[in-house]
Amino acid sequence: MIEPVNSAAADVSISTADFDAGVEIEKLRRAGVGAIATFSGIVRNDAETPGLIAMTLEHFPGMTEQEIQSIIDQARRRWPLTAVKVIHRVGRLLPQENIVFVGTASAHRQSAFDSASFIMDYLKTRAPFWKKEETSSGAQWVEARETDDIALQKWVEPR
Amino acid sequence: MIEPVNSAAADVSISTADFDAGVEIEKLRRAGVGAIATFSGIVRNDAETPGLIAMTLEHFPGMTEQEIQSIIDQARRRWPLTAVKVIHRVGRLLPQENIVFVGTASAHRQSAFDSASFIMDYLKTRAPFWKKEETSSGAQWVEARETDDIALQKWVEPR
Amino acid sequence: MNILYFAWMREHTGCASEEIDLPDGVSTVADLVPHLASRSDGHATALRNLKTVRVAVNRTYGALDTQISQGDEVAFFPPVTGG
Amino acid sequence: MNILYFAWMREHTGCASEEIDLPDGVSTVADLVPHLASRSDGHATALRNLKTVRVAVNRTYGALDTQISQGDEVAFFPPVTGG
Repeated sequence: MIEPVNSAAADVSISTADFDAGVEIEKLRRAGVGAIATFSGIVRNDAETPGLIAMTLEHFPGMTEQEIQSIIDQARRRWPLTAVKVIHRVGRLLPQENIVFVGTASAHRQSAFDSASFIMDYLKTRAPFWKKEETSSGAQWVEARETDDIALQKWVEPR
Repeated sequence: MIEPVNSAAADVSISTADFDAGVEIEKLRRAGVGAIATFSGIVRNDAETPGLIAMTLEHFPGMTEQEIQSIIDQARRRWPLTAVKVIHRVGRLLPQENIVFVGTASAHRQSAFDSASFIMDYLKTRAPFWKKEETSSGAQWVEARETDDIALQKWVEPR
Repeated sequence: MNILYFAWMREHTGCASEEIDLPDGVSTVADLVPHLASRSDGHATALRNLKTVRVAVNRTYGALDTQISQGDEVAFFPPVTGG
Repeated sequence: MNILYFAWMREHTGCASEEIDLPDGVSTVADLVPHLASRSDGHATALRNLKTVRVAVNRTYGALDTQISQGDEVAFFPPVTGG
């Protein structure tokens, strides 16, 4: 049976609306600890992906939130985090628009960096999102990259 | 002899004035690449450092800018970075005020994360800044931490 | 039970979601696949290479040998490409 | 030549910066230290443990054996604690 999705899960937000990384950092700052690491993922511009017109992101409502929350829970067990925020946009996005924001607050700078990087690596391989690229020569679904699976290997904990 | 300081070095800013991490991310976003990693260092609050009233930061005008620029130059040689920004405040700062911002923009997420972490690790051990803590029981200079020297070891390139 | 398709699999099947009754003799995802593939040419195309397909049963990642029963939600989708 | 002191070294010496002439026989930072330490009790305190002191000659990190000459700027400071 399908478990109910906790809509009050403030750690995760999936929306067509844009976000303001500065506002999110301000909220993380109120956690009162010394270190905040963030990652912003942005639609590449024309120079990076010639002919790119737009990117459309699809997700699996319910499961996507749950998977991201589970990634955050893993990060919280692994590093001393005071606050975490993950925002992911869906729908049609133009070059240079925001796609994803990950922010972590910790008393320790390395924990902040590592947890943000961990969350991004897992999000890239576990969270159900799919990108379709519109270019001047047509539209096509982006293929998953092997480098994203390889990136996970650094997080395997030594036994 | 002392080399003239390049005051037009827009990569580095040292100032008593506060900064807005959101505005800095906006500027990095205009670099047009897909990945931006940031770090914000903040004065701890009372819960983290009981009795902390303020923190005063001193620097070595001229040398500090030059050392940070040299750290950025090293990062740029090591990772494909489109834009880098380092801001460090000096003077008297209250709990939860911003101290430092490091932001890097790259086409690759791992390069953005690694370069921001590298810059912070080097800044902590090479850039001439000194912190004096004012607490309810008096003022004292913060001592350098061995863990900051240890953090550098991960950046030693294999021969 | 409810079957969901995402991304290019949805485009091939022509539907995001369809209700079916659990066919006789089906107890795993692998058992279910031929029944779904026979529903249309598009379904057959979507499910032709299971190596490039991921499956979630009741919104939890599963595999071809995951047990399923009437009332379950089974989702098929390509490897994820968000972030 | 100009000598600079920072943080607790500045507090001990009581001055951020002082102009001196290169003393006779001084060719390295190490040679210079006893001359500076003799300027006041505070200078002696600031320079008593060179293990906890960093040095920069003309705004570049140096060491006790760094060569110096008249016109150089020599800065003394504790290990850095910014960020």
